[in-house]
Amino acid sequence: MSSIGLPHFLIVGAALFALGMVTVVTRRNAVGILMGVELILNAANLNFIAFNHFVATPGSLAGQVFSIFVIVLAAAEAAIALAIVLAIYQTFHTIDVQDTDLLRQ
Amino acid sequence: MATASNLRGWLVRLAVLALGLFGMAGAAGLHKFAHLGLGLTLFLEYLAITCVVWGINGFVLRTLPLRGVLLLVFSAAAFGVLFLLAYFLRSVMAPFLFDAAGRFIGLVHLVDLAFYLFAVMTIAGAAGCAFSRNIIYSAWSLLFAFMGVAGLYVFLGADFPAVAQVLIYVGGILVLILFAIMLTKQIGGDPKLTNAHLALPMGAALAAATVGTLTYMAVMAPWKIQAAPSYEPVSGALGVAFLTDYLLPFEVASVVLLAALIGSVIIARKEIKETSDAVSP
Amino acid sequence: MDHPTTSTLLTWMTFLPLGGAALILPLLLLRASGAVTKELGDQICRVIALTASGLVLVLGFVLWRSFDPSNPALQFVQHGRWIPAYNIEYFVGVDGISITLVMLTALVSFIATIASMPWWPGNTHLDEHHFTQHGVPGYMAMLLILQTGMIGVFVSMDMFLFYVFWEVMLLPMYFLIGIWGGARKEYAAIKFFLYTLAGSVLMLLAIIGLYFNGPQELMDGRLVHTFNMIKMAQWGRAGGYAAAPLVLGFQFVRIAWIALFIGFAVKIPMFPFHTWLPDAHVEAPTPISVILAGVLLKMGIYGILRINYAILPQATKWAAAAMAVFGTINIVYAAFVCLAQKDLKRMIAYSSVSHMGFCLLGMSAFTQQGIDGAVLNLWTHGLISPMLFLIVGVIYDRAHHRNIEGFGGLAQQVPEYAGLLGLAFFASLGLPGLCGFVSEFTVFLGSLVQWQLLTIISALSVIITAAYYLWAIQRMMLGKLNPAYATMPDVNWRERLTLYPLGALIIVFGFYPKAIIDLIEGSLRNLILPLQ
Amino acid sequence: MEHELASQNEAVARAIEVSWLWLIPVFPLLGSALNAFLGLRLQRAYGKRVNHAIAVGAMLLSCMVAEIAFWKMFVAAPQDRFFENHLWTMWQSGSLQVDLSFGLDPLGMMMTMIVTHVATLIHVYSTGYMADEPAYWRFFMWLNLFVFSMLLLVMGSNFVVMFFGWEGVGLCSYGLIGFWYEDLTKASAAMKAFVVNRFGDFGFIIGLFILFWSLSGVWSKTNQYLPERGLGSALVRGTSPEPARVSGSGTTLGPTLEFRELRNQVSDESTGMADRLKGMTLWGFPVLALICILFFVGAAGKSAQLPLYVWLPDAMAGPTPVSALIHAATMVTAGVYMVARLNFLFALSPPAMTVVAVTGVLTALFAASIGFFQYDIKKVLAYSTVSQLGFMFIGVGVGAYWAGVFHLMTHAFFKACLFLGSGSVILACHHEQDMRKLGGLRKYTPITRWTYLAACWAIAGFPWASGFYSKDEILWKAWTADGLSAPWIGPAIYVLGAIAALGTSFYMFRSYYMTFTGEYRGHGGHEDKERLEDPHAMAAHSHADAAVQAPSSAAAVQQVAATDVAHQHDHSHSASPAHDDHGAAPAHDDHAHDAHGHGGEPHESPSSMTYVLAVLAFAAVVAGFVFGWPAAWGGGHEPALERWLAPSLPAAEHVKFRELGHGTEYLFQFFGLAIASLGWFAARVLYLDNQSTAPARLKEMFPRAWSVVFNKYYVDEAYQATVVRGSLVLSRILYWLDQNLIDGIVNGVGFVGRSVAYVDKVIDERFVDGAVNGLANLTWNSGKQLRRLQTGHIQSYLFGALGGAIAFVIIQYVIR
Repeated sequence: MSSIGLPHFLIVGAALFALGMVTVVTRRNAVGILMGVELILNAANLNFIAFNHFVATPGSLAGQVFSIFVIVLAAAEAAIALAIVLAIYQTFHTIDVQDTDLLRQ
Repeated sequence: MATASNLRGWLVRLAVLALGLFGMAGAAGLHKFAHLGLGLTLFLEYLAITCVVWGINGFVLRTLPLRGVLLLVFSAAAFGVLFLLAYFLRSVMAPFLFDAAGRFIGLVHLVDLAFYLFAVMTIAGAAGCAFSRNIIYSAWSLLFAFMGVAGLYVFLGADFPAVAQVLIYVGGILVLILFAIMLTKQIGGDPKLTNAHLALPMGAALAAATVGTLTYMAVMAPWKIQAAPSYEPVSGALGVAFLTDYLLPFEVASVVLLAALIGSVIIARKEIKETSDAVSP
Repeated sequence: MDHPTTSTLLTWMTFLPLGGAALILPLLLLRASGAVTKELGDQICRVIALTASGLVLVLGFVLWRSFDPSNPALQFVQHGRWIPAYNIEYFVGVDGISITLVMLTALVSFIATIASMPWWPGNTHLDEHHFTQHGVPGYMAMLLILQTGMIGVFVSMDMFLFYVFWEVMLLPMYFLIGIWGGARKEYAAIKFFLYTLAGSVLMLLAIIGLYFNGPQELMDGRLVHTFNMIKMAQWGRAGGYAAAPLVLGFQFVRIAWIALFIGFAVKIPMFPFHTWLPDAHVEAPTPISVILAGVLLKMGIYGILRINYAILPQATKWAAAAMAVFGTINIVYAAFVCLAQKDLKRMIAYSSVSHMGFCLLGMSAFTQQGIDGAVLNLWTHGLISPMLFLIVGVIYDRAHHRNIEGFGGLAQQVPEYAGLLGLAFFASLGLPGLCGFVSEFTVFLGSLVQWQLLTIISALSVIITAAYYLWAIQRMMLGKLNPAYATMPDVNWRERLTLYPLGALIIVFGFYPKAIIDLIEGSLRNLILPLQ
Repeated sequence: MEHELASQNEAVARAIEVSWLWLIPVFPLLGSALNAFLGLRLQRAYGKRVNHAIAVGAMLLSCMVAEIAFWKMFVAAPQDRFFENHLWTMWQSGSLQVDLSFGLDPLGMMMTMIVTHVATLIHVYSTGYMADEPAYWRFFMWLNLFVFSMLLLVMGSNFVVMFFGWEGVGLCSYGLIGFWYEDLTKASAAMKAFVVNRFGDFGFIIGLFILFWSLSGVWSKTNQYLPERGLGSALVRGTSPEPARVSGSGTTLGPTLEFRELRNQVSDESTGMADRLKGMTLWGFPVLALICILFFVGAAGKSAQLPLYVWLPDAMAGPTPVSALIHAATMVTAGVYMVARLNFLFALSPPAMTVVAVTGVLTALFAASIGFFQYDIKKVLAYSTVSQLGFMFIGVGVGAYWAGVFHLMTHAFFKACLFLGSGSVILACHHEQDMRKLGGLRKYTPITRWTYLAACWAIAGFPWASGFYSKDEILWKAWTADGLSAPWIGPAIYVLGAIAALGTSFYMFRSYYMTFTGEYRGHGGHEDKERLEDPHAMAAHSHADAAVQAPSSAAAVQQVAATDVAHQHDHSHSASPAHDDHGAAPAHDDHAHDAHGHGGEPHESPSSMTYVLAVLAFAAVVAGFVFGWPAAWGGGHEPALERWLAPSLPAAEHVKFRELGHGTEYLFQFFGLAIASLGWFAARVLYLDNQSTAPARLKEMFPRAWSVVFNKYYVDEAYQATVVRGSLVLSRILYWLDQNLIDGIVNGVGFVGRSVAYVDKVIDERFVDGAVNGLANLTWNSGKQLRRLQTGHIQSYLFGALGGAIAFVIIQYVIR
């Protein structure tokens, strides 16, 4: 019997989440931020599936279903976000989020 | 630079080097099988090592003026060191080493090893994505992160999500991202420009805090682990589930996808138009 | 303890430099207000410093002449209440152990002050390269405060006062190295400071321990402990400290002895604690090196004699062998290290380490000759090493580097300088007829009885000493003249004023060291009497 | 019985205070001081004659005083021949009392006479030899200072004054060997001499200390020192006892450094000091043997015995008068003098005597064998000096003290004559020292030739010349010696010594024939071939060239004619033609060197040198039978010198010699003659007129052996590889440790301290100051902070949000 249990996966997920968060918070590049988001989503997925595997009652697939949905939404989000990035790039001729702070005025 | 003379020199050195190596092995063999006397063996070894030192001296440690007495002394020292080392390894360290290796191998399951492999791959990929100075590298390390996660899915008996992960993330999103990077033509260039950071230390601190906290929770929380996790393939069951219990979300998701499709196309078109009439006048 | 005469001489010697420093402060105000130009202010500061240390030198001469060698007890004693709450006194006096060091301090400080003057008879303009072009008032003030601290350490007979002066002397030194020093001055100053501070912290602990385990006396109706070193010494000789409670399971006397010894060993400096010295010397400006080598190193030995020997004789006996071994290590190790030096000043610094080892070795034998030689070595080394460092300063002012290999053949370009350098080097390698030999001879003679092997090993080091000094001479002075220095000027008058007196004294005390030994012998005999 | 009484009388020496002895050394000191401080100015102002006037004048004065002292001693009765002159007590520490005082006894008197007179002669000689030396004043300054130190050495009435001189002569020889210091090889030769001598001084000092303490106490089995009642004080060790013990003969016992008091304590049986010392052991050795051997180490350093002889041959780098004065006549004999001076100690310890004698004979043989094949004439003489010193040590070692001292005296004469002769030759041939480029000087330099021949005659030991008497006396005493630790050692020493004597005679006449007979081979290109086949000749030659160019480059510094000095520099590495225009160069004031101007012809030296040569040659011939007429040759009493020295050598009575008849002595003297003639004959056959090809053939026959001997058995190389390199490497290692290990630890500690301080500072600023200022600035700051939060960057908002969340979680669940 393998000694790998739930905590291991949760820890991996936590690491993924944290790194993604770092990416989101500290990148100045919009695409970079997008990558961070993807990482975070992956972390979430991992947790879903892990819990589904270890905790949920046998036979229930809720976690995996959720992970599928997340993947789908992630795809959509990626498509939109990248389109937006391109638009931003067209208007500001940069994708550095520091320089695109219209929200301040 | 390899004129004939020092070419010959090298060849001689090489020959002597080989001779020395053979000599070492041969002396050891003689001692083991032909029961050569220990003293004689050591002497032969010393000679052999002298040859080796002289040979090596031609290639690596050129700075030492190893010749004459100095050579003998030096190789004697080397011999002594090697001898001590060998003795140490054989009679002192060896039992511990073997024992430790045995225990270690006994401890590790192959499965766990694979798990750790994937986990490391994932986290390393994520870290690369987070901290790389060049966004291209970030993208590529993202790939590793995705693959690793897919691998982990497999461990959790989730075959379909694993496949979906590979197809959609790696095949779709990552490609998209790369496209975006290229389109915003910030490839290569000055890494600082392509992928600068902002308050990285604070971010890292935050991440550390997060990891700490979550790990703490993960370890400390009293999860109600169920008895026997199942490893059957789940694709079929998933399909059934989508069409029965989760039908509504399934439809909504498809609508969302459609909207996203249209939206992105529109944004893209607008952008194209802008550039075009930016060019036209 | 009888106090034959009460006299204010020592107080004058101690605080006269401080007064000079105090005179400099209003001058700063004047200068700030623009009433006095910078140049004039600097000149006034220099004159003040010269006058103050000159007066101290005169007083030192008076002290020497009016000191009674036949009386081993304290002389020129002055008592005053300072902090009655803890029975801390202002209590100064000199005996045979400290008289020579007080004189030495006066002499060396005066010479150092001369050496820090950018002008001298025979040149009309200030030399621009001199290091005291900036911050002259600060420099002079620091120099004077340092002098006060040094003399205070030697004359104070109250342990608290002793410690205060010890620390007072520390700070100016730190600034003098850290501000007016060379390239790595901050590093050197920090190192010096940390080392000495660490040492003096241990010392403070030990002193407090000695205070609370020490004798008590009735003062205005209550029993109080005392910091009076004389009373503590009597108490210690009577074995009073043996009754003290154990510290961490060790005898108190041994712990206290070790703590004090480390505190002083840093100053000597003794083998494991010596590495601050080369850096400090290399970075310090010449006059500071002169004071550092001439006086500060002597305080370690002085403290050991004054406190460890006098107050903790039993522990001293217990630790004699260790002292001898460390002394030998100092001598031989530092001599060998000298052989490897490229930087002239660093070499001389290490040679100081080596020579202070003689003191340790001689002291640890508990023979009359050994301890006489040790204290005499303080004096002779106090004459020789300042001369050596002045010599280095001369060459550094001209060549702006100290790399021994960088010279060559200077003897024909600067013969007078070569002669003086030869004198100093040969004095330091113990040539008979120069005072270095006398102390070495006496130390070895005294220590051979107790430590035959160690003495022989140490005596072998005289060969190494000769080797590195002569090798340095050969590389610097002999051979073909290095064309880079074909126009090097010879010794100028300021340097003559500093070098010739030292050279003359070195020769004089080479042939008549009796003048010193007679002063110290009585007190030292009483000091080692309980150690037999 | 009456013999016993006599020894009693002699054993206790009473001193007579002679208040003017200090004048003897003080004149050279004054001369040296004058030349040191004013020399350069005087030389510039009034020319060189002022300098040598000062120096030679000082020497003449001190000679005069010495002669007066000698006369005073000569007329005094034997037991009154102990003069002392106590100047002042240098220092006194406990039982150690060091006086600056001079003492003269017959031995010291003899040495003083030799030193002053030979030195005066050599001063005169130097005025000619060094005439074209720019740093003339410096030369005479050093020379005078040397005489002063040497007089301290021989006249010192205690060990310390002797040691002052001992190191002083070392210093002066350092300054004089390195006199032409522009040449680094010479400078390093000087350094070598000083450092090697330091080994000897180390032995001297340690032996002195052990002796000092042994006089006042005993060493226990565990090497603990126990003061003895009445000798040392147990109260404070090293202080003098309250009631000092006094022997029956009125001698005060106890620690002393004075030779005379020591001699009285030891050689007077009634004191029992000798038996005390004999009984003592330290580290299991008999203390006496230890002391004497340590003293002998000092002597071996100064007198260039095995294994410390290496410095002497290199010392030939100095000017030739220096080699004659310091490295032949006076300084190198100091060791012999010391052993003779301490005869009463050495006589008590057969092992020590054996060590001395055996070392002496081995050195004699060794050095002679090296002397065979040297080509540099000064090197030949140097090795011959080492060998002769070996003979002296045989003498003092076997107990024939007077014989050793006698050989010292005769050697001073003939070796000084030889060196000065070689100097004259070198000058004649324009600083050529390689004997293969000399030769045929017979007709050019007759006076030098005859004096050199006479000196060779003396050193080889032909009858009527001094060497015969001294050397044969020594060997005869060695044969009959009975005081050594084994009876067979004496004869063995005799045999080896005889071989060494044969060698002496051979190489001396070899040098004579190579130098003075045949044709002058000075210039002409053919010697280049020789150089190629023999690198050492090259070395020797460049050596000689360096000797030429050194003074001229000094001239370059001091004088204006820099241009053609530089011109000499170009040439001076090529063969002798360069030396001609060197001679002609106006950079030298030709005081005695007009002969230099003519072409390559050798020329006789100026009269100031030839007269000196003549005087010394005369002394070398007659000194022998004047002072050492053997008792066996009739006359009815033992030799004059032996009688003269008797009061100084109380141990002479106690050393036993086997009684052999006069016949045997005649036989051995004949042996000596035969040996000398054999050596002479061999040299004549091989080297007369440089005709014979035998030497070359021999060389080819045994090339390896020849090169080993020619290269001096590679002793220098061995020392270089082991001692010098070893200590250098060790020093590097230690310095590395110092910098990296110890300092590393220190820096680590310092770093920790600094970081702690930093944390401290942060805490201070954040909390302490914060508390102070906080209240005041709270509202204002909070407003500002809040406004700053409004950045408009989603990321910072996100950051805040996530941070808040984490903080919340932590507070809620983790800390709880």
